[in-house]
Amino acid sequence: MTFEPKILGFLCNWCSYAGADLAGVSRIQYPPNIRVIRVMCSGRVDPSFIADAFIHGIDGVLVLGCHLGDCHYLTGNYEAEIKMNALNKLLQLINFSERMRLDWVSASEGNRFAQIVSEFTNQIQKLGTSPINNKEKNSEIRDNLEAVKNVLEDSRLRGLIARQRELVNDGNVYGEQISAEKFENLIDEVIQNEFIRQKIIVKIKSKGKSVPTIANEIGVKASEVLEHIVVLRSRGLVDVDEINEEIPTFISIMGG
Amino acid sequence: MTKRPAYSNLVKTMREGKFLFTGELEPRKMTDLSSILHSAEKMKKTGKITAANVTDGPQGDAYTCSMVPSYLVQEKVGLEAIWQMTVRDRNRIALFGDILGGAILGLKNLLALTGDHSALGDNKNARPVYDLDSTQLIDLVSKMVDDGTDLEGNEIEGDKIEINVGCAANPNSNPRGPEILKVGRKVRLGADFIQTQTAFDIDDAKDFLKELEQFNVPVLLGLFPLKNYGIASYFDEYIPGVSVPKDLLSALKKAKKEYKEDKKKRNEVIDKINIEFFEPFIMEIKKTTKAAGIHCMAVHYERLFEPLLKNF
Amino acid sequence: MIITQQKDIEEIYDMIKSYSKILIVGCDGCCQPPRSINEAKVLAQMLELKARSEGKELKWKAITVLRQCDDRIAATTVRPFIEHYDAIVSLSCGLGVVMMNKVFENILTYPAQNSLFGGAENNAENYFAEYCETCGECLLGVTGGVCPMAGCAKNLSNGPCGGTVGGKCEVGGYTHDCAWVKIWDRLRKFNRLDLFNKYRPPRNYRKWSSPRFAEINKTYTNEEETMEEEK
Amino acid sequence: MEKVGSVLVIGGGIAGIQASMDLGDSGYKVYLVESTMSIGGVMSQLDKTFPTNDCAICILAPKLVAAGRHENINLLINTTLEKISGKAGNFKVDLKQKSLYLDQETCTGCGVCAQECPVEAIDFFNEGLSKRAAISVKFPQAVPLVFSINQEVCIGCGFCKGVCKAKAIDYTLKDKKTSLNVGAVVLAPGFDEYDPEPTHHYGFGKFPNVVTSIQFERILSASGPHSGLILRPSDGIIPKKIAFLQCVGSRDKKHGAEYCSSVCCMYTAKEAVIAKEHMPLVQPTIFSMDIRACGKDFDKYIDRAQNEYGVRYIRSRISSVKEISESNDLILNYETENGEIVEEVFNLVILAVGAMPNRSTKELAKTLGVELNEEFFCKTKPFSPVETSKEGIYVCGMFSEPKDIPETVVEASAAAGAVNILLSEARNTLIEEKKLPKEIDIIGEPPRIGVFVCHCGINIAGVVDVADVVDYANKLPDVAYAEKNLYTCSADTQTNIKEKIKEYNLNRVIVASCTPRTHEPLFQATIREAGLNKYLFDLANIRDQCSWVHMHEPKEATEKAKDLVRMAIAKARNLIPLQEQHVSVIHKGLVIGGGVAGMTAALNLANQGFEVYLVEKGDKLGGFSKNVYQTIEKYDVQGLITDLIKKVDDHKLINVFLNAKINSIGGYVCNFTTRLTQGKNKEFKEFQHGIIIVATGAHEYQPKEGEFLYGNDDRVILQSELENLLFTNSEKINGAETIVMIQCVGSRNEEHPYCSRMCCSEAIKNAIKAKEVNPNLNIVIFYRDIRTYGFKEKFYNLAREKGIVFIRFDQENPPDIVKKGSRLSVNVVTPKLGKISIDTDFIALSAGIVSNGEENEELAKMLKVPVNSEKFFLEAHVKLRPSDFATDGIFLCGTARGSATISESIAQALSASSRATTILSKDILVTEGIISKVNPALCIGCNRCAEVCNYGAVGVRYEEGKMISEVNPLLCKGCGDCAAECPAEAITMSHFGTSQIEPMIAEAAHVEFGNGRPRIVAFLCNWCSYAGADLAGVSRYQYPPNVRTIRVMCSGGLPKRLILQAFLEGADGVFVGGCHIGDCHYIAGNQDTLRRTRDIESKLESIGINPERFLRKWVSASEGKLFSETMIEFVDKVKKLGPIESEYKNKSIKVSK
Repeated sequence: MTFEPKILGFLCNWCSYAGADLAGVSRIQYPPNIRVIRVMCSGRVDPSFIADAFIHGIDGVLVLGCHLGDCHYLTGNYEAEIKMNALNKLLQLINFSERMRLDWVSASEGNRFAQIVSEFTNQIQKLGTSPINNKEKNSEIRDNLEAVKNVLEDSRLRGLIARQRELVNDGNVYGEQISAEKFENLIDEVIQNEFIRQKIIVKIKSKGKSVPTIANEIGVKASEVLEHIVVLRSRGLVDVDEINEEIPTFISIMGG
Repeated sequence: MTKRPAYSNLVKTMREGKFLFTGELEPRKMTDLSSILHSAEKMKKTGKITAANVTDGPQGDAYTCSMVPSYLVQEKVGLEAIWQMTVRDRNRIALFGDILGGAILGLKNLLALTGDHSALGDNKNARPVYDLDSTQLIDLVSKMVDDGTDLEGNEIEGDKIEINVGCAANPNSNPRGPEILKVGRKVRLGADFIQTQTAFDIDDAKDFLKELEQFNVPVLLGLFPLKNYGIASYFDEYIPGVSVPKDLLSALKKAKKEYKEDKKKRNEVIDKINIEFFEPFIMEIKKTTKAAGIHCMAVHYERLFEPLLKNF
Repeated sequence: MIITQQKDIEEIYDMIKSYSKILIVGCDGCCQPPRSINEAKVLAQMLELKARSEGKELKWKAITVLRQCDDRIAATTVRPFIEHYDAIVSLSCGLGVVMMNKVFENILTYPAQNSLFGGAENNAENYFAEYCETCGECLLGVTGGVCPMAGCAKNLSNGPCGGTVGGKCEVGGYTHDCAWVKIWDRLRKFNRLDLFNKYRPPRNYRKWSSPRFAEINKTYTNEEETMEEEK
Repeated sequence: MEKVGSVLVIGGGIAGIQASMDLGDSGYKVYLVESTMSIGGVMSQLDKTFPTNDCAICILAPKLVAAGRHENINLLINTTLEKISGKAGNFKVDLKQKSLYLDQETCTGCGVCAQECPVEAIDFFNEGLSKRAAISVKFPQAVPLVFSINQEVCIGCGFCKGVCKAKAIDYTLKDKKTSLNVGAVVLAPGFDEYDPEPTHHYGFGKFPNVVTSIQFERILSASGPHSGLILRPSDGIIPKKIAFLQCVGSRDKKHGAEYCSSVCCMYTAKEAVIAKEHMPLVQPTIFSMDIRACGKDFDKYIDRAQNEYGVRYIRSRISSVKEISESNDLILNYETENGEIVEEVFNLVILAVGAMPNRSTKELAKTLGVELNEEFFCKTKPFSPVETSKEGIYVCGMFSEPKDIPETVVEASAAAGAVNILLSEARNTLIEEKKLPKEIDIIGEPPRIGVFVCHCGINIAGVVDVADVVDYANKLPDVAYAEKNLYTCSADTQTNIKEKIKEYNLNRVIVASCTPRTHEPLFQATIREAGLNKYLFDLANIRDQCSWVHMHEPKEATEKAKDLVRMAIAKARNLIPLQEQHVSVIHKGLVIGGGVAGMTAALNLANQGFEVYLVEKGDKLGGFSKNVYQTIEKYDVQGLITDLIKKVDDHKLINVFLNAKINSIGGYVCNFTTRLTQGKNKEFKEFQHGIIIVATGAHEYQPKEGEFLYGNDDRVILQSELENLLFTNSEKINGAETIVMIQCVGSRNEEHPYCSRMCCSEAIKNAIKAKEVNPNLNIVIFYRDIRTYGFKEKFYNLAREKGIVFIRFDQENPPDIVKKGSRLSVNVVTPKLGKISIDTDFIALSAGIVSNGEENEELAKMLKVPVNSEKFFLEAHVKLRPSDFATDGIFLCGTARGSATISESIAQALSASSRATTILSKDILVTEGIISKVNPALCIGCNRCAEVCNYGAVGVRYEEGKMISEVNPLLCKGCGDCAAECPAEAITMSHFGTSQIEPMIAEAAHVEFGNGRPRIVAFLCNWCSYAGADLAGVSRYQYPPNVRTIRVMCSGGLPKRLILQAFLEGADGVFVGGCHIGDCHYIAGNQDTLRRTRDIESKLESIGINPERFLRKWVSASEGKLFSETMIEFVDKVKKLGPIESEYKNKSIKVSK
């Protein structure tokens, strides 16, 4: 029997949700796979919700907000754009980015809504179910998604994302404006590092491993892993497990 | 110092200047003294042994006393005994009583010794007496024999007792100074003869005897023939100040190894080794020193006397 | 000074097990190592902990006395505390314990120390050695200051015996110096070997056997005094 | 022009700190300018220091706190010199302070901002091996403990301002320019390590496993990136085989510089030894040319490294380093001594990088107008080592020449000595005496305690419910007032405390905040300003030893905080006011020894107006260097000596006593009494003085009869005799064709196991002079190591250019000399060239320096100071107090301390006189209040106290038939060891006595809240284990909250009774912490702890207590991790044993309090 993807949709109350209602009122049909959560504004959608959804086996997530400029809260959708952009970067690292899509639907665009939903459902259909759903070998993807979730919950990244617009447009505390592209590099660098660090923590949660073993498990140069281990130790998240012969092993210590 | 008359045959012979030998009998923890008498027989038979010491608790061990075996050796075997007495076990009253007893029994020679400390013996926790020291014992004997009184001057009834008293000297002591002065004291107090502990080094023995000449009292040099390698190594290792010459030691060891099974052959070889070492030794002492003789401590090794002393 | 060594705690505790209130008395006198109020408190604390571990409650008070072996001093210092306590534990040497029992008939004083010997302190090598036997007839004048009674295992007056090797005494496996060899060495240094050679007659052991007494500031009765004049 | 009584010190390293402390203590206002964020310099980055293996931060931190708190020293951090004008005695200087972007006064160093900062920047303190935030403090023990924003990396996101509760951050703060007017300037800018990166020297920067020595130092350090684990940068594995390459950037004209950096041989040996200690499986190998271990006890260190730690030395210089790409291991090929080429693989290579001039010094010199030499170091002359080319500007430390820490500290004090001459008349002019109100007499009053509980932003409040603690404190007896503050240490809270003291007329104050080690002096000063005696104060450490280490148990942490406050209150009830001792100073000095050192010291003191008694045992002044003509730099030594003698004889304030013999020296610092007899008829002299400088010198080694045929062939002469010939009648040399020199005669053997430091340069000086006298002379020098450290290396190269031949021999087969007709033949088996023999006309023996054995011992007994195994005098601390003795008031300089060159002796003499000036410059010497006191009535005269006191401050003595037992307040350091030892409890230790500690024990053992079992009572010594516990807090190492800590000055001051009292009060476990043996701040207090705790351990079993319930452990100030691990293990073990009553037979006994 054909695969029926489970799609999750976050619709902002003022535009996309109203657009969906209009599609209903005008009886425009679209596939039934989508389950909708109404949020007051697309800006409200916390990227870690989406990571959480994927962990629970959702095959595709759709986030719809008002067209830029129409937002009932003026800048909500701009924030959403920044957040989803960061999330997208992370999902690319674990090639999950096609399973998420951000788009704008105004209250009057009933059929645009239906058309987006059916387009997205077919796209996910073609993609097939999320790898997390096949029981045997989903440990790798589970670790990755857990890592993504942790990164998204990390205060450093959230802080930067929250201040990105203000710092790029209005300028920082010294009154200088940070170029968008410089900020983008900073975000990339933070995402890159934090993702590797979370992967390390997840890999050594149960059993202590040595730096070379971690390195080839997560495919990162051993010297880089060591630098990350140093940072994680200074934050009290990782510590030495034991030293046999000349190979020290590290293990994550919960709760710092 | 007045020269006491020679009551004992030993002292008489010494004063005649005849080079003589004395043996040593060690009554152990035993009631049957026949082995002691048997050894005394053997010594008598050689005709070379003038007298034999009878030990009194050697190494501080609790053995049969010296007086009774001495008396039996003199009575039953006719060999004059040198009756040893230590100050370790008896206070001055007991010493006085024993000396009188021994004299009455006809014992003529008494060797006054301090005696090894009870802590070294087989009754370590005994309380040592040491009321007198060996010098003071000689003083007691002198008063008894010469003055006929005890230490406090109380008269002894009956005719005077006739005993010659000797003392010990240690050729291996270093520093040697105190040893010489001590012997001097004992001679001043009336010692008639001196018997030295075992010596193995000929030159050492010779110059010790040289130093004792100043007291012009007969000196018997102590020698200790080695019955087997066991005794030899024990002596070398455990009796401090005494070291058995290396070649003698290795010869005995070789003998023990080669003649492991044949006991008789082994004893012969050992006797030969002993004779080869001690005979020239005695010859040289006799020839080059004023020693009055040799105190040969062949304890339980009496069979050696015959071959060893045959040309003396 | 009297050298003492503390008994094992179990032994001390066994002595006072049956009492519930004890007085612990230190002594500031000659005993070494010092046994004053600090040591008294430490011992008391240990006894209290021991009692507690045996399921009993022990009350104590720690005081110290200038010299427990002096009856007047002991009496005046300790008497005020006696009636509140069932027994006394004394940290002084044997002399103190005997005096306390003598002065306070109706309370028992238990010894916390084993008195070893009258000794002197060699601070550099921090050990104590017995240099005087209180034999009553001092020979130190003729032995160059080395006591043969305390130093020689056989207390010889005209040493050395045959058992000395390399200047060491046979007793104790040739570890301690032979007193007489030391005497000879020291007299030789001041060339007074004449003293070494002198013969010392048998000793008067009455002076060295207890019980011994010495009368101090004797008060003459007038009869004795007249008797003296006639003699 | 009137002189200004203040000094500008540039550079906050150990040199700058020492100079500032000396000047501050001698009555000058000091402005200490530091370009980075905290004083401490390179030394703060070191893990351990040679030759004592002391942990660097353990010995440096107390000095940083003292400098930071010194009332006469102003710290100007992040500041550089812009412009200077005027001349000596009156300079005008313009300074620029780069903005910190926060106000230095209000920032309390709580560190919350660093946790929130999203930026990750390279941490240069850890040499790039770890990251830190944009807003940071340089290192945990930084002084001043102030954060700052690093402009290059900060993105200006504003997070930090958001979380900073002290409202200290202000992004608008601009750079500040200030201008000062000072009397003198002392330069101590330090140095930079040679940077092998630009040229990828030995593959540095390309191969990850090639690191510099300073990076390896951070890897070794317990507070470094890997907290002491030695991990390879490429894969985080412990490198089994590590190679040290010496002379990287030194003694190399192509890379770096021609001179020798003097310190690398020694710090490499230390790093190898410490690496071996941390990880026994590590096998260190050192590739070096010469091993230059020429300081005191350095050779012994190298021998121990080789024999005890198995460090392998290979004498060859590596040309290049190749890498095996997969394993990142490194291939070194080298030529062994006998010419064989060997290739060996190593897992890690460490480059012993040399010392280069600090990059900022080039334009600093330009702005100051100070001349530099061709190596861009500061130009100085041998006889005036601390003077620059400009009058009034002095230099010390690495900036004049590469040198190690003891010499740097000596030069720092010497620079202060030089300033003393210039500005002595302007002394005390700029020092404002703090006007303090009269002390309120509180004797007899019932205690009225004020309690101030601190939030410390969220550091405490984040875990401990501060309000709850305040309510609890309010309800305790004797507490008159309690409140909570956001930051108790901030300036406004100080004024608030003073007001509350007046308002509630408090007579005791308790603050519950962070560690007393850094903040107690601040609060003591505050309550003193409110009229309360400063010792009526105690501090409960509820941050570093409570909130920071129990972050996940807020309930228990709050309960613990309440307990700690209750304990502090229990102590406060028994605190009594203590008066500091005031002693008047006799402004005269005694200098023993009339050599170059003695004369220089005497002149320095006299030129400041202090009368000096100069005592010389010989019949004329001049000392050991009389028979030296020139220094290696060709400066005339004879001229120096005659000039010094003339100055001394003419100076009216110097009384010289020739052929005098000292009979006795009595008294103590500030008034010594010396009795001496002088001349043939033994005239008796006696005089009083305040300080003593020992400069008794040493003498040349006299070879034994026949050693190298000396004495039985007159062609075998000493170097000094050769120098005499060369300079007076050199014709004798003209006839000669060859001269052979033999080094290390009488040095570096069993009898004298040390290097005499100056014989190599003496030999080379004579060789060069001989070549000048007779160019076709051929000269051969047989050496074991050529130790021409510092700039003397240039003369070693010059000698080789002049054709002088250097041949190495080793200790096992020294040269053997045989008479051969009219000439002498020298034959040697050398490791490199095998057996060779050379005929020669003269043999010059380089005899070393030997101490004046018995004379030193005799003088040492009089002064009650120690001598080392070679009978040289032993200084107070080989690293940081090289010119002082442990006993106050007595100082040391010259070859009496150990062999030294003439310029080093001069520097040491100036240093000793500067140290002495810190006492002579005062009329009244004030001593610490915390000392012991003896009640003579209780003393039983057993003198146990004298045996445990390391300072000779207490003891029993007889005077005029009376037994006197007292503590000398001037010498007592307040460790409390005598009070703990006294059998009669006649000695009481003030402030930490039994009457103060005992009530704390009762409260510590009392379990008031919930089931806080097992309860551990811990006694920690203030200097090491308490500091270790604090570091555990700073690094957030968690451990269970069952521990209640009681701080004592020294574990040796803890009597047995208090340990047993803890058990009696119901503690389930007792812990005693102390310093490692040898590290004790009071020299050997922990030896007594060892004895007492062993005695208790042996008796615990018999009194029914499981010995596992007692633990004694040595924890150093840098072992935070070790402290937390020990606590976790101990609490776990005691938990398994169960409550202490569980071991009682009859369970009914409840431990009632």
